Amino acid sequence: MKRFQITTDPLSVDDVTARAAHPAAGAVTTFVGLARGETDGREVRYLEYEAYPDMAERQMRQIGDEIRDRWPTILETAIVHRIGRLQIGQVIVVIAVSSAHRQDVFSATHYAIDRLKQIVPIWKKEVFTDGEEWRSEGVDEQGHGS
Amino acid sequence: MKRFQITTDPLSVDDVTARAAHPAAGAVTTFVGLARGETDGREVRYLEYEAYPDMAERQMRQIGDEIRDRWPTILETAIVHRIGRLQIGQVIVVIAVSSAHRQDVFSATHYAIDRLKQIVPIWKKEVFTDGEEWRSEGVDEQGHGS
Amino acid sequence: MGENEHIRVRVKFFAAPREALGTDEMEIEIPAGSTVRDLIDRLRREHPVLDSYTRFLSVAVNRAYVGMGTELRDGDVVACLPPVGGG
Amino acid sequence: MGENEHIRVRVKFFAAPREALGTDEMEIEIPAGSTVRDLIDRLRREHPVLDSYTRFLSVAVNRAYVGMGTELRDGDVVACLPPVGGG
Repeated sequence: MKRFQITTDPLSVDDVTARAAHPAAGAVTTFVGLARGETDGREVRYLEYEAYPDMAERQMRQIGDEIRDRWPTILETAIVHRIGRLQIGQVIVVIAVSSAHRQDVFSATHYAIDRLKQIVPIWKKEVFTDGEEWRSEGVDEQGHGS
Repeated sequence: MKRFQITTDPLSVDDVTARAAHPAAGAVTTFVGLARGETDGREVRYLEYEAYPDMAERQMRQIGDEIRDRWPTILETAIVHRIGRLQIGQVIVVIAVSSAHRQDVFSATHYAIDRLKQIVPIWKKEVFTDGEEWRSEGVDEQGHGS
Repeated sequence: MGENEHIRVRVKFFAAPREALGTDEMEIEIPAGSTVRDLIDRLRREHPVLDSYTRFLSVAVNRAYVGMGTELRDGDVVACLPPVGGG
Repeated sequence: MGENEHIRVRVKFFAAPREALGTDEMEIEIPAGSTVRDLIDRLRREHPVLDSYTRFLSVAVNRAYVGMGTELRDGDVVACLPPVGGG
């Protein structure tokens, strides 16, 4: 079971939680990203995700390393991101972070999703009833900051 | 599907995530508590959880209300806690909090588990090879603070 | 109510005090006007084994936490709650 | 290496620029000693459709982000990465 993976298969939170398993773990936090049916008041029909899989998995592994450096209490990190066509309500990404106790798991999981949106080569296209658009947080299709 | 529940059945993170579903949700954070095999260096054989179920579900619902008051962006909260005998590594509790975006879900989920440990009538007994002990965070069996 | 009237309450026990007592519930008749504190004092007198647990005890009446001065009413369900340990 | 020596690199495209270009990969021969910037400038000249995407482009060589001044070597895999949008 890979701890960092790009996949076209549907995701399960239980599955990714299990990938962050550790004999000493007492607390796991997960972040689950879901496909939303609306952007800026516009109805989204479905999403298309694309990745550079080899590099994406390498970058997700780096996020795991960064977390271990920042929060030595963290035992394991697992990140699985789905690509391909995603229907509204489906799970896009699951991140799981385990630790003996709960103190650092929330900060570490928050950090993981923020970093994923910065450094992991994955792209999202929103498909509307009347067009489509590649989306990045803070930068629109033409590359202009928003 | 109850959003706040005490159960003797095994827990699924996917199931509790689904209980916090909302049409506008784009982010769900979960907290998963696992039975640990060790306390203060002593080996734990298994755990026994006991609850006052009616009141526990009511208190968990109150935590959901408190979260909505504190973080108006939160859409739904679900909390399911297992009772009875739990083997090491099994899931004790799952909390799921949903929102349109990720900004407040981590704080709200952290708040939920902290509050659960304060105000929800559930008790844990650790069973060792050579004895057993009721455990509360910060107070031992005889009620002395630690 | 007259001076000699009594009410009946149901008392629930959990965890360590439940085990010490050997029962999870009892029916008790107490004078009308009794408070939670009166009830707890009576329980301690009649069941000295409860003594070591009462210091950190919280009490709920009809599933809501209450203070020790709360006056009890006929039919109340009183829960004796040792420090909780969920999660 | 002599002045006229060339190296071959594989260039990968994703998302909007991939769609604009109509292909996700090409092999390109460039002079030895070329940097990432030299390669991107060459691509812009030969494929003006890429122009609007290059401003915010990041580049990875062999799956690691690199700066524009990085010198390319024969066999490198160069990925042109528009702003990412995972999660």
